[in-house]
Amino acid sequence: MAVKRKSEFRKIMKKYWKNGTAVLGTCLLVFFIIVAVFAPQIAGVNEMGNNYQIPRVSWSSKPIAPTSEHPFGVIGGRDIFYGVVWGTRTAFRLGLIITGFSALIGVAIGSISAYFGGWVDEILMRIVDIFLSIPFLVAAMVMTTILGKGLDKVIIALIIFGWMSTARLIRGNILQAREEQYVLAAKALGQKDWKIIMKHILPNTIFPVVVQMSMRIGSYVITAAGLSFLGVGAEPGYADWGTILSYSRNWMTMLNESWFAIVFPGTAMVLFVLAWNLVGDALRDIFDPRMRS
Amino acid sequence: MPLILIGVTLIIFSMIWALGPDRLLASYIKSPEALKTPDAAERLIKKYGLDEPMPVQYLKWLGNILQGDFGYSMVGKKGVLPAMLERFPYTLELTIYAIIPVILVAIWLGVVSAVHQNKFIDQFIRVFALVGWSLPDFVFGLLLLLVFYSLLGWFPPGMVNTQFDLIMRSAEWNKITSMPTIDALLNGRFDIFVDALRHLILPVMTLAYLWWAYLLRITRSSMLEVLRKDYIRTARAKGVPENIVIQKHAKKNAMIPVLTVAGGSVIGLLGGTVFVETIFSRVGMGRFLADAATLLDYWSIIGGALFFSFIMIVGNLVVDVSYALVDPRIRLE
Amino acid sequence: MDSKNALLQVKDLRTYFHTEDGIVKAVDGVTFDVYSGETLGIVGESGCGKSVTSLSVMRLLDEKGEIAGGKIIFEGRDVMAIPESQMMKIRGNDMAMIFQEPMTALNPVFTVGFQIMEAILLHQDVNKEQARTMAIDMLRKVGIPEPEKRVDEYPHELSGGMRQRAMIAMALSCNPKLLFADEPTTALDVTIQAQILELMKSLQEQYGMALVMITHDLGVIAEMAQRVVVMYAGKVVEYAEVLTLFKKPRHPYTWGLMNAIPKLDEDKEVLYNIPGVVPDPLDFPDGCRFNTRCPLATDKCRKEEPPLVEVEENHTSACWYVDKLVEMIKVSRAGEGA
Amino acid sequence: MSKITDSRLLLRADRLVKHFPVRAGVFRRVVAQVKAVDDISFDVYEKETLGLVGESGCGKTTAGMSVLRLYEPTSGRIIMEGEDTTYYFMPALKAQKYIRDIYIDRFTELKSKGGSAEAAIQSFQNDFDRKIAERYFKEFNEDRNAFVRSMLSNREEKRKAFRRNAQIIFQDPFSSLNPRMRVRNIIGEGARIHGLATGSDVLDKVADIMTKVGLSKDHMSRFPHEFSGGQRQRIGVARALILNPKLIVCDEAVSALDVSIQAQILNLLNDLQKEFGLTYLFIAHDLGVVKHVSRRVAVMYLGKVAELADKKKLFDDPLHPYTVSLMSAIPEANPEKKKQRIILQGDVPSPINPPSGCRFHPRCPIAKEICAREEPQLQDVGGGHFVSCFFPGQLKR
Repeated sequence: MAVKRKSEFRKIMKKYWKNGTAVLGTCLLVFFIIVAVFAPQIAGVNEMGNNYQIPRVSWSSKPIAPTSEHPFGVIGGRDIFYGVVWGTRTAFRLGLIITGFSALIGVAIGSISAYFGGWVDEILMRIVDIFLSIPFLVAAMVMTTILGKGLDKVIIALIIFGWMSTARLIRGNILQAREEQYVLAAKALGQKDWKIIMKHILPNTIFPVVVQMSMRIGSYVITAAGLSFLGVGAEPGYADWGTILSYSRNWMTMLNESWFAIVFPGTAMVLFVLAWNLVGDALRDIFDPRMRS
Repeated sequence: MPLILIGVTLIIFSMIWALGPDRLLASYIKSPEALKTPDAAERLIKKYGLDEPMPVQYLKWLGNILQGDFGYSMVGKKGVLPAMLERFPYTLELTIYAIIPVILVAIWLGVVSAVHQNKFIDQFIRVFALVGWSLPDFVFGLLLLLVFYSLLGWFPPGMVNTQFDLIMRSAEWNKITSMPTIDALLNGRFDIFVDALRHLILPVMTLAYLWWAYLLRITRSSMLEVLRKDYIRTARAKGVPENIVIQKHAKKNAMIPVLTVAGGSVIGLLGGTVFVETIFSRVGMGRFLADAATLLDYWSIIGGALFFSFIMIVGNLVVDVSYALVDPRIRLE
Repeated sequence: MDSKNALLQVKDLRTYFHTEDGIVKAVDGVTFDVYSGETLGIVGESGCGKSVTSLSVMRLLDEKGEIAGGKIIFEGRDVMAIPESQMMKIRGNDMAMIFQEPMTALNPVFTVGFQIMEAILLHQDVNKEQARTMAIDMLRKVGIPEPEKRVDEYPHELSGGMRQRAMIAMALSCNPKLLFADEPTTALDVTIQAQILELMKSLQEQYGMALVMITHDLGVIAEMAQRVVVMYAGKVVEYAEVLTLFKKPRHPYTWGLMNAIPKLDEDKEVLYNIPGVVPDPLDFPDGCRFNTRCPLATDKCRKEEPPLVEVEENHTSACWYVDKLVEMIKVSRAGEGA
Repeated sequence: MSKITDSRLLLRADRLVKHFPVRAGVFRRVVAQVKAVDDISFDVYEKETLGLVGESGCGKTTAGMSVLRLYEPTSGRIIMEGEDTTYYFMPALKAQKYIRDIYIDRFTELKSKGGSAEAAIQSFQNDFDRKIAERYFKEFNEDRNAFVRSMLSNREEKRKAFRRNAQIIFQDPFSSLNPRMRVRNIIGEGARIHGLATGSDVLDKVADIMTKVGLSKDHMSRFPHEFSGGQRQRIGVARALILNPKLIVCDEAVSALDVSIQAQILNLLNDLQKEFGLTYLFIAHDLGVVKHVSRRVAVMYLGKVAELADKKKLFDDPLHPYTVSLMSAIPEANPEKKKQRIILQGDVPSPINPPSGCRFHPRCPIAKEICAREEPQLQDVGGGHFVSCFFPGQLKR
């Protein structure tokens, strides 16, 4: 019945742009990219050296409500506006590095598991089960507590405990794709095993991973910020949304005096995560064959 | 399952081991009883096998764990295990109060959303859920605290009022379950029960919000898939009213993936108590972990990790069993 | 036959689906009658609208589908005017349906017995125990061994053939006047198909319901039906009694279809094949919808749509060149005989 | 095995067995075996079509897949053009063991029984085994290692040659083509693998093949979903055909298609067979289709061959009660001929636990006590008409 219709790509794009939430997500994402790229122009630089260190503007730790000079206010002597703007870069860095590496590890382990099968598969999948049995946040907390403070430690901890779901996903997809007739046909043609994987299996299994990745960027940024909030993440004064939020822990009983230290970085974080989730959601609808007519 | 337990302890131990013998020794020495004796260092090195290869150390450590010796907790100022057991009921109480409304509301909304796919109500619920899913729990908690305590003064943080707290610490207070709301009822103090509930509202809302956003999404997509199935058409063809088609024929099938996917993840979200208890100054396992992390109290945090992992493993087992109860195709095996 | 006595009259039915790519006119002007106790066959290839026709009559279309025109009259009542609450009482009670895939048509989380009892409890004034007895009875009637045991089993514990029997038991549990069977044996093996067809025949004799047999298999049609509707691209192209249809097909599509099947009792080197493919339902050709594949097509066929006209008593066909076709059939049969 | 000698033997499946393990429990232990194909033998001659027919679960597809080594057979031999290809796709150690078990050990035993190498060679009835025995005794003077080495040499080339010669067409025109590849790559992939053409020559070859199977070569840059079911099946045919294979296994190649399209593809397969001298192993459940395309037909039931004969003999005079009932069960497109059917009772039993004796006996209308006890062998009842039944021809239509 499928006679020639519009090209698949154009159809997908049309569908994408017709989806209001997808457009909203894309716009938000573009906004954050602009903020990240032009951070020096928007918030200035730290003349003392490291740009990711929020410059001190006051030696008193008392919160200062927003003024024209410090539009988002000051907490712990640090300018929140500077922190939020430069924190965008930190968020992208965290999200992309963690997602990228954990997906890489996940794809590698999942593929090995599915390809070799047998006891290799059995052992790898048990390892996945074991890693999944430690709650993600708790595992990351233990890891960062032991490794010590610093953003790099957070990244390592989240990668170590973040690859499992990708591994499971890709393994399942490969096992499913391996039974497809076009894979058997390629085998019958005499195609080499690794070429079958590269040409026939991975192109048909990688999209769910892409969708999953885009959805996970948000949750990694949240977790990293959470660790900073608990004081086991980035160092104090680092341009990171979670770090700014963690200053409020000292003012917990009078948040009305430090509301700006929650509202501004919090809003940035919500919008950032929302952007990725919206995009991921739209991508999933598009790639999910069941959603197509 | 024993395999997984062993694996978990191995992973956690290898993290401890990464500390190196010096820092390990230093951390052991912090326990007050260790400090009483002069040859503490040698004794500890022997006890934990710090001068021996990793497998031996692991076995010694595991042996201690199995005997209930999780080390000394600086946060709890006592052994790690008793400190945790003392705090666990508070977390359990919070979780139970959060989980019941979550499951009911999330499944109900998920079904509504799926049945009215792409209608206004569906779009509304979806956006609501998506925002919920994007809202970090600690940000949401801080905002709630800001609005309902700092600005409006309605719901204070903590467990109970100071005066009630004193009563609860006193000798005549009967500690039966250690869960304030239940103990209050058992002690016949309705006023304390109400007060404890008042303190629970914000934490429960915070914990619940994230959960139900997640559950709702899974329910919705599972329901959408089921509604396309042939047997739904069969049910309609034999004249089953639409609401029974949805509530009975579709929902029971849709719950199968909800159980497997969501069951495990909800247990995983237990981690959320770390933030909730920290923000609302509640005593509990989550707060225990957070404080331990701040104080670099290794033994407390490792004990906490083991504790949470154990709960997660048991929880997954429960999910597997209930899965078989719902799906007759599994029961057969 | 007088269509006023018909149990079901379908007149110029049009069912459209509103998809993202445009309007799919799945059923576009379909007319037929079903009389009590008879079997009407609806035959055609995939996408011709035969299943949508039955779903339209039962009013079971999904939200994208819409009955855009025509009339459905069941027992003298206009089906489209019946409110949904009333329709529910008709479905399963007066009209029932069985589907192609016995694997997916039964709900996996309920026992077979529960699913049959549900239909009985909905439409008959009996209590649960009576319903259970009736369900067991029904299972016995459809030839399921040990019905007392099977009634408490789940669908996955039954074989494909047994599941289809259970479906039939469910459909017939309320003694409907009209039963739609949508490709009921397509997913089954030949020997099981023979069992099911035999069962349906004997049950029809026993219960006297009218049966609408929807299939792509001319063999099943020849076996089961008394009268046949041939559909192509959402339209009825020929409508006749079964013997007449097979002996004297009067539409080039029917004739092509009959010659395209390899038969057990003849040996042909080359099969007749209808060239080309079924047209895109979003973009049906003007005029006769078969003109793109018809050996007799002329400009007239490409411009004007042929009406369904009576070529002899109780035999209608929608073709401009019935006489040419008759000539062609004569020549080709003579060729085969030589 | 067969007495048809007018054309050369192309493929012999010799006592082919394929069992699938059923695993369960924590340690994925094998708890049962699905005996999908359980000791079947058949020959396929050059330029003929052998039909393999049976109901679902009878093992016909597994047999086809095992012949092509898309499934590794559990045991048995697959001989193609006079070469034992069985060990081509085995891991090296397994292949060595295979050669030792199947050839060297057997030869040694025959020699000690017959007294001399010559006697051992002569004890073989078929040319094929005799030829290998001669090589072993004469060329290699019973040097085991040299013999194994020689057999195992050039396995990569042997594998490639086998893949080129034996191709497959699948049932499902939707899942048999990679949705993310253009048609020119789908069809051209084989030519590239086997170096039949390079660079732009591949496209010329693809265009040529596409025309031959009735596709427009202008469509070679399209993706599979832009074609109809019948056209996609033509793409599948072209993918196999570009290698110029000798044998094509057609696995339910027309079952998923509408009647009118099915006729188109059947005619195409027929034309191509004549033009390229192809040999088909045609697997289908539809007796009418199988009868139309085949020269000889094998009827399978529950992992066994029930009957195998020339098409005319099989359809005019079926001897196995299963064949008779199968033919009787098919509804014919002729309302005047309402025949009395033989309706088999019950379902096909599970291949995990097949019935004892004759596997058909629980459903057989003429089963006797011996049928449950003993397993009938596939025997020639005359003129290459094989049947495995104790009472052949006793069930009449």
